[in-house]
Order: sequence, then C-alpha cells, then structure tokens
Amino acid sequence: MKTSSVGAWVAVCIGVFYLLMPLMGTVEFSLRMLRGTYSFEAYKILGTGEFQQSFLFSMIIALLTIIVSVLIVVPTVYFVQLRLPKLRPIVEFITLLPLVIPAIVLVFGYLRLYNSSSWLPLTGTAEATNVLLLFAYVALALPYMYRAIDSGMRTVDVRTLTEAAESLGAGLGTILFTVILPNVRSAVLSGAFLTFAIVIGEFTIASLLDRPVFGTYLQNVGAGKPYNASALSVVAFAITWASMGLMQVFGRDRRPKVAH
Amino acid sequence: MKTSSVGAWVAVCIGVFYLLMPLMGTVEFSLRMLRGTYSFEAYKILGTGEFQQSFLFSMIIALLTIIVSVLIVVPTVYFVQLRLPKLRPIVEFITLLPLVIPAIVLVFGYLRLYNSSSWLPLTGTAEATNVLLLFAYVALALPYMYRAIDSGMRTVDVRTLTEAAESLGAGLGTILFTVILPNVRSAVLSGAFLTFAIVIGEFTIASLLDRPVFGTYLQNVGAGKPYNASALSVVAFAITWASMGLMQVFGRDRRPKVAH
Amino acid sequence: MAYLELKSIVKSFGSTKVVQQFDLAVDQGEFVSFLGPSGCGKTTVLRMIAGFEQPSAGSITVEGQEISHLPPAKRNIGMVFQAYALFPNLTVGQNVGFGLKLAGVPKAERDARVAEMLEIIKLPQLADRYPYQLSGGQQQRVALARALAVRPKILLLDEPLSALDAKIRVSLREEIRALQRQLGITTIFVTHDQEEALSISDRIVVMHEGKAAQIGAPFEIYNSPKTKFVASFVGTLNILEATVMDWGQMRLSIDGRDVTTSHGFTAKAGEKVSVALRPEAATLGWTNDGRNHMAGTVEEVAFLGSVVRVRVRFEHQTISLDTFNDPANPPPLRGATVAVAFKPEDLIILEGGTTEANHEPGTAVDAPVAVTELA
Amino acid sequence: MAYLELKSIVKSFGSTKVVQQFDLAVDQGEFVSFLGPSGCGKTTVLRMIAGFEQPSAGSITVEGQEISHLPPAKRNIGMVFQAYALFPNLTVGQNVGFGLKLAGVPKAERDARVAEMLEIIKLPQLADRYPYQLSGGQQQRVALARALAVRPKILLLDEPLSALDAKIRVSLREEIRALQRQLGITTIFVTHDQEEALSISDRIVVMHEGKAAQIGAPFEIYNSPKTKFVASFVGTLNILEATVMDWGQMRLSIDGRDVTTSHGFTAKAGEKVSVALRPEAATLGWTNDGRNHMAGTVEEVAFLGSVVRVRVRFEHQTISLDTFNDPANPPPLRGATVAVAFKPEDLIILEGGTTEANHEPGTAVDAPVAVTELA
Repeated sequence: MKTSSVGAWVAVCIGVFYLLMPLMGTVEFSLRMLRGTYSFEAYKILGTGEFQQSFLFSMIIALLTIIVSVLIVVPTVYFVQLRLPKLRPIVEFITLLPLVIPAIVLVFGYLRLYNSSSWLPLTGTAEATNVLLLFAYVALALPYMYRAIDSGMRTVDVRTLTEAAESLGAGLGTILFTVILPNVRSAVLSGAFLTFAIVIGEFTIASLLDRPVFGTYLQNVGAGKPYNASALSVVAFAITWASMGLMQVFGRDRRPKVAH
Repeated sequence: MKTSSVGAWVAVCIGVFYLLMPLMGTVEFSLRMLRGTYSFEAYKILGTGEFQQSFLFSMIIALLTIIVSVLIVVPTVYFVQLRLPKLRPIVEFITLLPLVIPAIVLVFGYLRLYNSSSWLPLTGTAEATNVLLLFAYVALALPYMYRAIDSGMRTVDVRTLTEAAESLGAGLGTILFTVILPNVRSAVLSGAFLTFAIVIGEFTIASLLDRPVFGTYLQNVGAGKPYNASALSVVAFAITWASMGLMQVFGRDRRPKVAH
Repeated sequence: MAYLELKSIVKSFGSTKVVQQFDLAVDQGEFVSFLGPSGCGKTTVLRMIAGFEQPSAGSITVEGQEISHLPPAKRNIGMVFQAYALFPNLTVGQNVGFGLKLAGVPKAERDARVAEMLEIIKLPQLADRYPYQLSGGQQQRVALARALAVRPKILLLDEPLSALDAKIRVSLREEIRALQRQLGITTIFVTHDQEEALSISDRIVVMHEGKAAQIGAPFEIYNSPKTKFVASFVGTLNILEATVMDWGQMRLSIDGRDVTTSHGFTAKAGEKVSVALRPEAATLGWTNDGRNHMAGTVEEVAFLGSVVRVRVRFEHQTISLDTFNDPANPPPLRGATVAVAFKPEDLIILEGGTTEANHEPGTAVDAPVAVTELA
Repeated sequence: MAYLELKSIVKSFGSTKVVQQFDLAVDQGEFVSFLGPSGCGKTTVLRMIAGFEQPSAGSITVEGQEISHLPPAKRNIGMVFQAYALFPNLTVGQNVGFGLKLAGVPKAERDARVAEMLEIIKLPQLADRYPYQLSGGQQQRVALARALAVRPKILLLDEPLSALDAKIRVSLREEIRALQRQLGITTIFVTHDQEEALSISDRIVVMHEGKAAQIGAPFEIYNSPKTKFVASFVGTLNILEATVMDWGQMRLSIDGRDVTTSHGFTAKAGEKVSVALRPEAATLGWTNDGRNHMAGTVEEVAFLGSVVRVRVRFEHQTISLDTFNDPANPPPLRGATVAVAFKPEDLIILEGGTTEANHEPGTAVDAPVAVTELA
C-alpha cells in the first residue's frame, strides 16, 4: 500500500512539473525585460487602451458563448439521456466535430454561408460579424461543454428524478430549471471555465473575421515584443484562473459525495 | 411523451445542421476549382510528395503521442482513483492547464527550457526537436486523454476489481495490464481519436519549432490556394474519420450496458 | 364499480409482449401488491398506471374516468421509487412541499401541510436537512411524505424497500402499512419479495410472464396456490416423489416409508406421483393423533431467528420443516435420528405426476432458480 | 491453537477508532459470521484479514504465522465481494482460472480445476459466457468459484448476498454453507442481516461500535443475548413495561393484567420494570398448563409465509407473537378479542428498570432504528 501511494505522489508531481514548467518559464521570462534584473517593466503594456479593449471584448464574447452553449447543451443532453439513449454515441460524435474540423475550415464554411450576398448576411456589419464570431465560438466550445454536462448528468438519476417530478405535477420547464439544472451546476461551471479559457486564447477564427479579440492582440504583440507577450500570457492565465476560482467559490457543490 | 421525443429529435437535427453545414460548405467549395463545373481538380494536390510526407510525418507523431499519453495517463488516473481520490480535482485542474495556457506560451516555455545551451538541449538536431514536438503534443493531448480515461474508469469499479485481483495473487503490473486497461479500452480509444484529430490539425507549435507537419503545410497552401486547402481539409477530415471508424470496429466494447 | 380498474391491458416493446391481457379491479383504500420475479411485467403495469408508459391496448380508469391518455403530471397519482429519487438540491421540507408549490398552494398552507407530513413520517426535526444527510430509510420516508403531500388519488410503490437493510426493510414496511391504513389511500406495491407481499397486502397479484397467475388474499395465495409457479414462488414447498401403494385407502410410499393422504388422486398402485408439503405442516417427534410419521436423519439445521428450519433426509429425498425456537429445547443436532410427523390432509398431491424438470425431487424448493435466474 | 487468530486488533482512521481491542480465534473449517449494523467495524476487520487495511495495533496469525505485514497478494486468502467484482473482460472460465494462471499452474491442470470448480457451483455450461450475460446469483457463484479455485487458507465473504433478490439470497446462502462444509474451508462471513447470520454460522460475532458485543453459537446469541444491543439487534423482542405486584411471588401487572415470571428480580412492589418476551414464546388461546394469559385485541396480522405474526393490543401496550400458518385455521381478524398465553419462564426481566429512551414501551422492537439509522 505504502509504495503504491508513493508512486501515485511521484506521478502527480511529475505531471505538475511537466505542465507547470512552461508556465514558470514564461513568468520568469516576462520579468527579464530589463537586462540583468527582474522587473515588471513588461507588464506596463497592461495600461494600454488596446489591451483593455481587446480583453474586455473577449470577456464579453466568452460570457455570451457560455450562456448560449449552456442553453443549447443542457436540454440536448437531457433529452438524449432521457428519451434517446441510443443516439448518445451519435450526438457525442457530432459534438466532437469542431475538434476534428480545423478552425480554418469552420470559418471558411461560415464565411461561405453567411457572406454579404447570402440569404443571411452576417459579415456586412461589425455587429453581425460579432454574431458570427459568437456562433463559431459556440461550436468551438461545444465539445467541452457537452462532455462536462454529459458526465455531470450521468451522475444524476435523470430518469427517476424526471418521473418523480412529473408525478408531482411538474411540466418540462419546471423539471429542466428546478430539478435538472441545479443538480448539474458544478458540471456546467466546469464546462463554462473551459469555454472561457478557450475563447480568451482563440485567435485563428477571430483574425480571419477581423475581430479585435485578445488572442489576435497577443499574437500581434508576440511578433515583435516577446517580453510583453509573455507578460500578457501570464496575465491572461491569471485572470482565467481567478475566474475559475470565483466560480468554484460561488458555485461549489456543497453536497459531499456519499462515502463508500 | 410523444412531444418530448419530437423535441429531442428537433434538437439533434439542429445540432447536426449547425455543425455539418460548414463541412458541407467546404466540400462544395473544394469541388469548384474549375469555374462553372464541379470537379476533383483541387484534389490533385494529394499526389504531391510534399503533402504525402507531411501527412505521414503527422500520422507518426500522432501515433507516438497517443502511445506516450496513454502510458502516462492510465496509471495516473488509476492511482488517483484508487489511492488519492481527494487529489482528483487538483489532478483534473492540472490536466486542463494545456487548454488554459495558450500554445504559444507552452512553446516559449519549452524553448527556454530545452534550448541548445540548456542542460537538456532538445533543439539542436531535427530528431531532438521532434522529441520536443512530441512532448508538446502529449501536453496538448492531456486534457482530452485524461478526461476520456477518467470518465471511462469511473464506470469500472476500480477498487473492488483491484482488490479481487490482489486477493488472487496479482501484482501491480498484472492488475494494470490485464484487469484495468482492457476494461477502459473504449475510453482509451475515444481519447486516442481526439488526440489524433488534434495532432493532425495542429500548426502553431509545429511552425514555431519548424517541423514539417500537415498543419503547417495546410496553412501554407491555404494562404494562396483556397480550393486546394479546402480539398486538403476534406481529406484530412475523411482520414481522421476513417481512423475513428476502424478503431470503433476493432475496439468496440462488445459488452452491452446492463439494462435498467 | 372499482376505484381503479385495469381492463385487458397489453404492453409490447417491439415484438415482445411484456404484459398480456392484464385485468385488475382495486377498491378504494385497498392495498394490492404485484409480486413476481424480475421481468414478469409487474413494474411495467405500475408504470402504465403512473403514466410513464402507454398501454399498447386496454383501458385504465380511476373513479370511472379513463386516464390512460393523460400525461403523468395530470393524473394526481403519487409514486415512490426504489432509488428514493429525492431532489438532491432541495431540503427535506422543500422536497415534501414540491408538489404543493406546483399546485399553487399558498406558502402558509404549504408549510403547515409539510410540517404535518413530516410529523406523520416521524421526522419533524429534519425539515432543513438535505437528502444526502439522511439514511436510506429516512430518505424513503421523505419520498413517501412527498408523494402523499399532494393527496394523490392512488399511491404507487415501486420496490420501495429493496435498497434498504434487512431490519429497516421490516420496520419501514410496517410503517407504510400503518400510514396507508391511517390515510385510507388506495395503494399498489410492487415487489419480488414474497414475505413483503404476504405481510403487507390486502390482496396479492402474483405475476408470471406478463400475466396475473393468481389474484387473492395472502392466506389464499399461500395456502391455495392455483398454479405450480405460484406454489413454488410463494413460500417454501417440499416436493417429494411418492409411489402409490393403495389407491382406495390413499396410501403412498415415500422412500419406503408408508404415509396416507386425505386428498384423492387418480394414479394407480405402483405409479409415481409428486406430493408437496409445507415446512410448517411438519413437526418433529412421535405423536398419537393419527399423523403420518417418517423416520430420518437430520442433515441441516438453520436457525432463522424465531423459526428453526430443519432438513431431514430419508433415503434419497429430504424434507425441510419449520419449528419455533425454544430456549429450553435446543434444535436437534446434525446426524441425529428423528421422526417427522404431519397430518394426512397436509400432504398435497400434485396431479400430473412427475415433478418439474428443474426441481430435483426431494428438495425443498426455496428458490425456483430456473425461473428467477433466467427471467 | 486456533487456525486464524486476531489479537487486540485496533484500527483508527484519523482520530476515530473504528475497531477497538478486537479478539477472535477461529478454528479450522469453522464458519464464523460478523453481524452488526453498518459502521460497526465488521467490514474493516474483514479487510484487515484480507490485507486491504493495516491494523493500527494488534496481530493477525494464520496457522501461527503472523500475516499482518504481508500484502494481500501473498496471503492466500480468498475474498468474495458484495459487488461480485468479476473481471468484465474475461469469460467465466478465465475468471475462475485467473488466480491459477498467476500461480503458474500449467494450462491442462488449470482447465481441469476450472471445470471442477464450475461443476461444484453447478454452472459447468457457462464457462464461455461473459459476466454481463449472467444473472446476479450466477455471477456471485462464479465469484465464489474464482476465490476457491486457488485453494485459499481462508475464505472471506463481504455481504455477498446483499445485492441479490430475496429468493436467490436464501438459496445461495444454503449453497454457500453446503460448499463450505464440503470443502472444509475456514470462512468469515460479514452481514447486517440477522437471519442470514443465524442460519448459516457455526458461531456469530455480534459487533457494535467497533467491539465484539457477543461471540457465540446462533442458538446462544438468540436465546441468551448478553447486552441490550444484542437482544434488540438479533431477533424480534417485545419490550413491555410492568408494575411489580408481589416481589416474593414474582407477580407483575402489565396493563392491568396479572402475570408471573420464574425469573427473580430486585425491584419492590409498586415499582416499574421492563420485561421482554420473544414473539415465538407466546401463543393464542387459553391453555390449562399454568401459562400466563392476557386478553387483548388483534391490532395487526402480518402473513410472513410459514409464520403469521399477530400484534395484540392490551391497554397502552402491544405484543407481537408468531404462529405457524395453518390452512385449516385462518389467522384471527383485526379487531378480534384473543388471549395471549406464555410460560412464566419466557417472561424475561430486563434489570435496570426503564426501557431505553428510543424504544417506545409496549412495541415490538423490530428494528433498533436509533442504532442502525444513525450508524
């Protein structure tokens, strides 16, 4: 028993090291803008309006993406688990498509569908293009959101809870919003966090659509100012992490798991 | 009941449409290289040595990534579930880091750690850089592989199976390879498929490390030859899909789920 | 007219008929159990009454009104599930008040009703707890209160005790029965446990392969089973092979020991017949009241608590018999020679001659393995 | 010297002592059950014998050899789990042969042994099936064969029947007992079901809060419980409040009905004492053999199969009594007036006077709710 426990700790430590090293390297690099000394010189870029605007824009898009995808995914997962369990592999496959279709293809497709001469022109104005960007991000977020909510909902006895609520006179809306959603809250939060992180870091689609998101901004800075780019990465990472922390605090599932 | 079923089907259809539209758009676009007629003209690029070499290279890297990450993830998930269940949220968070740390940061970090003047110079030769690329891809694949295997292993009573095997005289290796691994095979395959798809599509890290992968090639083609790029996307998508189909056929979990 | 009436109910899933021509009339305030092995269709019938499944044919009426096309939410039928199915995000009080809130009952009235229900299930102090903080037995009592709070017309219980420990199972079933009597609510109870069904019900519907094999009071089901399936599924039955000695005097021989029966039969002298004996009909020791006696060796003694079950072997066959525990008289030891006594009228002739293939003759049929295992 | 010996075992998880100074000596071939509510430490002791937990203090010896520092794989102790724990990716035959293969037994010998084991558990035709194709009862029999195939020194059974249906539970426990006798294997069986423990064991260890409350044969445990916990956890006990009428003649009054006991006590006339009566010690109807008689009203009749349990109410208190089912004599109806008769020696005086707070006096203590629910 003892040796296995040690093994587990070693495995965990290696994992932490393997993944945290690049992060620490970035932090260290960002502090060395001034030759021969550590300083926060590179972080002065945070004061620029360009950074603030792009970051705010990305935050808003990220939140909208989260809301839209939760509204799409929760009912879908619920119905699939309840009524069409045989369809689950197919739905799962579909939700994985955005991972398999390169982002560039996705955008090409959207551009062809919604260009200014199509039946639904979404690239005509900045607002419409933002909507298109949101659509693309919802598609990008789908695999994460779907998997998180699907696995969360598997831990809940959806069928029996639904039947219990039905026999007490509940309609579909009541069941979804007062019975199902509250019980997959932590799964929704975990999906939301991933979505947030992805949207903040994304730049391929945004640059193709020419939207002023943080990812494009970071890319531009990175081309000429490596120290500033590192500083921005560190900040983006910290903010993402902080959002996640807040979500954990406010959304914590206070129910402990039933002990064995 | 009836109405709910219809609702579920509608939801599924919208999902399919939403995600398949871009793909169909790409296919249609790739067939229109010759003005006014549909043809496979754009697909002639598949005959070039450049395409074949880059695609082969990506395939090999993808397979190696899968092997390495399975060997890292399966024992880690196993030990965490068995001995350190309290660490699970932490480990889960760590495995999500690659999603949260932009790829560009990851590469910066690796380059700083393993540059030619460091204690482990991995950027000196092409072979060593390939190893570095593999490391980076393993990190990229980690969130998917971890989540797939973790949720697969949750459906298996790891603790009891381990104890049953131990009481019959099995050591750690036997338990891992003859008891645990075969029972999470479908989860491993699902993680492997995602990994495959990601590695085939990745280009940021590869271009920073200057490795001749399919993603970089596609990006280069895309800049000047949109029809060919679409054709390549379609082919990459088809091959990935075909691999997944093969995996499903050979790796299918023949045990049906126990009926309610 | 019956309060709840099921007429010619059929339910098919694809080509398999799970329920076949099922008829049942339940009176108001009656407690009816559906008893049978898994796969016999008992849960499907229950779910059709609740509205979670639609009958393929037939009608379900409550107070004369057809309900089979109403959605579950409109039927006003309470249901308790094996898995408790409490809403994990709501407190005990909120769970119990859930149906009332949906029905638009004002808060003050709702609170009073919730308090009353918690009083009835003897958990008034737990209103603010969450389900995960409760034991299984407590959760199931809360589920019962939740189902009853809206004053449903019918209460359905789907194996509500199966997930509980043995001791809690017994005490909760008594509580359920007392509560049902107190409220006078018409109740359907589904179980695979014969003791549960026998102890709690006004009437039992023994189900087998989608049909009602027998419907009757527990005493009737146990003592006068209509089919071999009912006989073997309900209670423990010794099935023995006997040779007819004298048809007129109804004399038989079991493993060379002469016995008589008071039941007539058609088999001729020298023929084999199957006979059955309930374990509680046999006693140990010699008596002088005209009983049959068979000498044998004690093969197994199982102490069940108030009852001690003794298995006695003759030549090739064995018999199980039940005696009450008596502190002054320890049960016989294994290997001891004893006499088994039973009245001629308790020796039942199973007409049709041979025993079923899957029952080794001369063994107590405690579990109809072939039936329940393959079901 | 005993075959398996546990000496002064202590197990703490953090600051909670789950097992406290546990001692037990098991003879070779003996069948010992650990009986107790959940949380009493019975499974923890079993897991320490298997090697899945390390005792915080104390020693475990098998045939005189200390084993508590060996890993589970080196102990040669077979284990059967509640959840079956068959390897889902292996066939029944491969499951049974798993331990033999690890032990390096050659294929021919292994195949023979597997066939032999499948023969013993009566499933020879299922060698090529996968676990998911088997019923629960079959899976558990395969798990038993798998554990026994390697000829372990000791067999540990961790609530192996809890996940099964009532009928299968009874038949499988008889099979387990017969198999254990046939192979002569030393066996420890953990359960929370008193009937299971009573029926199957040579000896029972009743556990309570990490300690052995009593160790003894089923007959002894049931008829001479040493503590109130054992008395209430094992079997059903009527606890009544009585007023002492005449100390010298050992006369008492229960709800105004005079009774006598043959057990001495110290309470004086006019004082209250608690008395206990097993349900099988009481009968219905008047007798002429010096028994106590108490007239009352039938409040509840529960048909349990071979036994009918009748609850009779006097003034404030009730008594449960067991009678055998008799097809010729249906049980009394609710509301009927009956006489309850019992011998003076069956009326046990619970010294210490008052009943426990959580037992309403005058009720049959079927489930010590306070104990099991909160455990």
